[in-house]
Amino acid sequence: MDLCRRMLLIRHFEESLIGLHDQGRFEGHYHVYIGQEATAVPALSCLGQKDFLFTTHRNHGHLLARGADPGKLFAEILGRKDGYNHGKGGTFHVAAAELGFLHTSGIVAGIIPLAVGAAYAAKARKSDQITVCLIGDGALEEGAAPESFNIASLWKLPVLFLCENNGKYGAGRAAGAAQSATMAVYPLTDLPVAYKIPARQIDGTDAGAVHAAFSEAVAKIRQGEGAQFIETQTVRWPGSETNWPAVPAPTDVSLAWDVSAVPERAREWYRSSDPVLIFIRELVEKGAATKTEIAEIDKSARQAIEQAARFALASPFPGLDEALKDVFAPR
Amino acid sequence: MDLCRRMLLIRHFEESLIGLHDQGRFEGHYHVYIGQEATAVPALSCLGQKDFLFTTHRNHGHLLARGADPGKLFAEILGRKDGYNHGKGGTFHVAAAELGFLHTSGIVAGIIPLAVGAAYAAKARKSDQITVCLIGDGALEEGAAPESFNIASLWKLPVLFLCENNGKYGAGRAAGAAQSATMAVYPLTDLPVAYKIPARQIDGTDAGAVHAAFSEAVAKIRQGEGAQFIETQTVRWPGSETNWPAVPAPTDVSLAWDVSAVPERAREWYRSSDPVLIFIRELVEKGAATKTEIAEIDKSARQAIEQAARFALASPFPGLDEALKDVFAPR
Amino acid sequence: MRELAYYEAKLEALSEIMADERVHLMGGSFLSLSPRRTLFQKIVQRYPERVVSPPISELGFCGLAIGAAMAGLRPVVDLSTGSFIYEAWPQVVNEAANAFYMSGGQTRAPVVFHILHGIRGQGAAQHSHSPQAMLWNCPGLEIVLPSSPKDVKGLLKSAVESPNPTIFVDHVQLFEIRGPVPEGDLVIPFGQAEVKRQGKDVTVIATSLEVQRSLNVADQLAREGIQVEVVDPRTVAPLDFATLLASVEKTGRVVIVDQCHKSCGIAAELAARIAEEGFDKLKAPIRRVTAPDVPIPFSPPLEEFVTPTEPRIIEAIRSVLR
Amino acid sequence: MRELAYYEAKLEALSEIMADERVHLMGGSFLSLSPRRTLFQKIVQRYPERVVSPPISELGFCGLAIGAAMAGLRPVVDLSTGSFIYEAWPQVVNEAANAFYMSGGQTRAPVVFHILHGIRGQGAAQHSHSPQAMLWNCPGLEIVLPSSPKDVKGLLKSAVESPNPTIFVDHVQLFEIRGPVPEGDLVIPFGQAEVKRQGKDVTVIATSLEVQRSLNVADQLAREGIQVEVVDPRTVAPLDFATLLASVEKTGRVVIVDQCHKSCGIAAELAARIAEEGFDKLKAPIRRVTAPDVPIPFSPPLEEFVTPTEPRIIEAIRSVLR
Ligand SMILES: Cc1ncc(C[n+]2csc(CCOP(=O)(O)OP(=O)(O)O)c2C)c(N)n1
Ligand SMILES: Cc1ncc(C[n+]2csc(CCOP(=O)(O)OP(=O)(O)O)c2C)c(N)n1
Ligand SMILES: [Mg+2]
Ligand SMILES: [Mg+2]
Repeated sequence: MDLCRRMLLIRHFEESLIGLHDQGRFEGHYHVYIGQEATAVPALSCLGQKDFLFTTHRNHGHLLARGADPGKLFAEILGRKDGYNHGKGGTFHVAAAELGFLHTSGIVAGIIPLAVGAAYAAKARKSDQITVCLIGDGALEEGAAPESFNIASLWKLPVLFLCENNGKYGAGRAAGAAQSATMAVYPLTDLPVAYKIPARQIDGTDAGAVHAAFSEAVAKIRQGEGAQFIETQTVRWPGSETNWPAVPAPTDVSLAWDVSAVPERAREWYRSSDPVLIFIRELVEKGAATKTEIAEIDKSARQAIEQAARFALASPFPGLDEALKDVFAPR
Repeated sequence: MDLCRRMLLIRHFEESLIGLHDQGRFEGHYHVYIGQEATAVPALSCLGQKDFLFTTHRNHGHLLARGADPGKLFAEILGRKDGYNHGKGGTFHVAAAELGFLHTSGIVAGIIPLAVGAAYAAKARKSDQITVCLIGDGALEEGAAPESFNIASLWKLPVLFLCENNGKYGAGRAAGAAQSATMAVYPLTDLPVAYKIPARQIDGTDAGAVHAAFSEAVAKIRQGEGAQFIETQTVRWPGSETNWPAVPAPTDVSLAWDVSAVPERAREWYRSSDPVLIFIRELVEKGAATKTEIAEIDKSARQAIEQAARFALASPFPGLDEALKDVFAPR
Repeated sequence: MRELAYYEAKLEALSEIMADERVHLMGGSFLSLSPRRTLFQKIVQRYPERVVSPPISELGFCGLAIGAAMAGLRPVVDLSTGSFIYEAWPQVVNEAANAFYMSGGQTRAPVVFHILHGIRGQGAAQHSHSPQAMLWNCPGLEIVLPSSPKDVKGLLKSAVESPNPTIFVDHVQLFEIRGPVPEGDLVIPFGQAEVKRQGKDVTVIATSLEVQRSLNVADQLAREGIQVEVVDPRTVAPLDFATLLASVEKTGRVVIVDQCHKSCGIAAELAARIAEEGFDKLKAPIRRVTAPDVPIPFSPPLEEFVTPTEPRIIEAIRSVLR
Repeated sequence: MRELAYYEAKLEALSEIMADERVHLMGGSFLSLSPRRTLFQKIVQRYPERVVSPPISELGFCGLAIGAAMAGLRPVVDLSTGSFIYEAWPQVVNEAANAFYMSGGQTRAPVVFHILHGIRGQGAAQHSHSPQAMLWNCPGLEIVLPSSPKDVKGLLKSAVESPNPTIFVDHVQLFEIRGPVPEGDLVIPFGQAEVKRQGKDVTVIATSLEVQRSLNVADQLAREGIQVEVVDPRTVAPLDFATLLASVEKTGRVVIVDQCHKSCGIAAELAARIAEEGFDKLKAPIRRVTAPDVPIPFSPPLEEFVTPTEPRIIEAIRSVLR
């Protein structure tokens, strides 16, 4: 139930964010997490409070899944004072140390060595903290990935590589290039396996399967078995087909049973690949929740997001002196 | 027979070079090819005249195997005017375009993307040139290697990766660190194979096996099958145990049958792992040459090297104006 | 003369260089991710075999381009955001830049690296870099900074003809600027600065987008009777220092404007060189208007605060006129 | 005060910093590949769990060190040859340098990167780099350049205490130099330049090995009655510009000596800053003595020709005294 609420929170957050962008409330490139909710939410629920996480340009969903305040997240993306980083990081760089998110990089694969390093620190301190490294499939094309796999494997470091393979989307590539046009390793898990890192592929629309795989991997790491790799596979959300996200149809839980409100070209995805709608359908089919209960949850998530957006829009921009602050930490 | 002469030429060149270094004729770090002669000589004999080669800090043997003038090679390493690069490159950077060696890098793995690029150019021009990328086992630890394997595989480029695995030697590593302490991929061929590049491991002291494997790989590439990978394995020469090469016993063909002239601690290598002595022993055992004939070849190789060294020592240093020349090519 | 938008002139150059069979384009963001990017598809369609989309492996594909150049091609590589060239740093600064010299003049590496530098609008710390100063500290690279439709066309064509590795440093905020571009062939040689506007009171040396800002400032100050001379080096390696010095000689006052961080930036080198060779001509201290030594912040007002904007240029000009 | 060789003082600092459990050493060439390297084995033997030998994966292990620093350790990473930091460029300049700022002051990355820079003797083009100027163009990094036994000890200890990513730039040709080093704890704060020798005629600002060369030159010129003041910034980020300026004020003449290539090098920034803020004090043009804008050649006489040697420093001093 909590999983359901978190997934809907992410979905409404991102849809609302697209609205804010279209209204000109912020500029520049950004990336949304729509279509991957059933990875972050169940996966990160397997973690402990003190674990570390490193994420990427597609971080909003990860933060929210871990319990981030959507108001502070919006505020950051809008460049406001009350953002997680006082507006200095923005959409690509939301870091929230209190949630374990130490550093968020917009450089593809930039966090992989860092995550391995945090795992090294935890091991050196003999703590049982683990580190989760949240990357996209494209990150495996960067040399930083194999270099880091090598070290993580050799030194048996407590790091969990979570690779979200969202199909063929990649901002830097020619539109329409298929994934196989840029990666010779297939399946992707062959790469960590070459480095002797145990690796699994999971359907990223199946929250239960994701949860099971992660619980197991986390347990293994805590037992000292060293690095693990999990790939979750999702189908690209049709709203990400152009360079700027655009919502084909605002998500409503009723779409779980009837997608006729969705424009024809996007319908198939909402019918068979939307992890949030799939999850809801299953909850109801299993009898774990009624449609009314789901609608209630949805409503409260939606309201939380509306309130968060208002909070962010009311937050002032940081003072100009902030621009020159925090280049160096004081001794 | 020609193979035998080339191997001996390399051996005498390198031993003579160590002597020049010990006499203070040149300074700075350098790397010799002793113990790997049965890779370069048979392997490069499979190439055509117009093929490209890219090599590393351990290049001397590669150049000589391809027919480089040992006088110009010595002169380069001594920083003289008559060197292949007018003394501006030195031991790490001997390039000889006339032999297909376009660029030689002292940066571990630095040439891998370049070699893939030359192969790209050949393919774009629809020529049947192939490119050989000569690397050490350590180069696979750099991210440049997997990035390049990926592209070479995706684009089916005519490149032959020749990885000389000379055991545990690596200048940058703590003395005594075993290879397995820095590379989780084992066998090494698992890495190119993950990228769908056909790969083989060959005994690098077996000149015949090296030749056979290379002929086959070169033929496949010329037929358009794309990148191939060959690893040749050798045992580390005892003269490379410290940071600076030191000759345990000057090579004499008689060592092929009697190693008592070699100090105890180094004897085993000369008995069972020296590719030059193994090759000689086999030639004689097969009846392909007599001991006398071998001694003649050895003598002539030795003389050629002595003469080459004299040539280099007589060559002047370049004029100081050379220091400021050739930063930019003229239009 | 006909007028073109900057992106049109750039596209024209891109089309024209394709006539040379040796030219291969690698990467597809020459026109950025802006709405203009779709125009690039024309080139892709016309030359599908010579426009390739590499994996997200900058080190690998920049090295590939260098190797291909060594073997006879003329690759033009798009890295899109300037900081992505950091991923390829070892290949660019330690292989491409050294190849001709180390080989004793044997091996040329005529590759072009295209980057979009600078403060682009909410790029934040990681996507707002201007790597050209770091690259200028590395001998062996030619560095080109167009600032007008004419220059982008003529310099891009020149870059492809160069036998040396060349960094083509563009700025996305120039794309919609319009200006005269001669018809037909246009090749602007490297190492020729251009006095973009004559003036006798103060010399403003500016690069890339900051040339446009400086020209605007010159317009504004002209109304007050202050005559600003705007000089654009156009390429910093090679540098046409003579033209810069001649302007300093004329005005005796210098402001240098660029988007690199201040310490060891492009403006530092120009200032140092003028302080060395033009010392006697100076009537006032040299002033630099650059990004300060702080990472570029995301938040729009903070970002503007660290940008070399027109008010900051004006303030600096006034200070050297005092 | 006791005298130590530079390598001894450095080794002492390395031993002392290990008392802090958070310090991990990564890589083993802190004492270079010189014969002194074997002394490092003592540390390895005493703290085998905190001295690690990573694979040849600079990007990976520098990033690892940064991540470990973010998570609470104090890693000190040896990259040995200066140019090997290029392999880790994206991690150093785009992750470590930005972390504290981008996170709005949340995440510190107290990592130390140790490199051996400069012209070391037959390092040729790829192994003679001085990356410190490029790094100074990247805000967020502290940059340390010791030049004496005392400084290497006090600055290394300070580097490990720094909460910021720090580049520790050493030169192998300093290792055998001897000098006084106080017993016991010695921490030299960053941002404190040192006047290494007093003089009234000309200011020589030098870094790293060039400080020693400049001191030798000062000795020689003293015999002719020329009093050279030698100022060593010791750290360029942060920079103690006040001490530099005070010296310029005193002498009115400045020569700047360092091993970076000229364009956009350390000397460029120092010259530019003096030309901006110390203009009125200058009696002569500023002169720079640096490596010229050419890759470093292998051949010994050519290499010497491009090195900032004592004769070149003397020549520059004479030229500003004219
Ligand atoms: C080093 C680097 N190169 C290129 C880019 C441009 N870029 C931003 S997102 C992206 C695609 C990344 O794909 P993937 O890792 O699969 O993540 P996804 O966006 O699919 O979640 C690219 C190429 C970048 N940010 N960093
Ligand atoms: C990027 C980089 N890192 C480190 C070094 C230092 N180094 C020189 S040779 C070498 C070992 C290379 O091992 P391998 O590739 O197996 O070659 P081998 O010397 O065994 O032939 C190292 C680490 C370097 N030259 N370049
Ligand atoms: Mg993806
Ligand atoms: Mg090896």
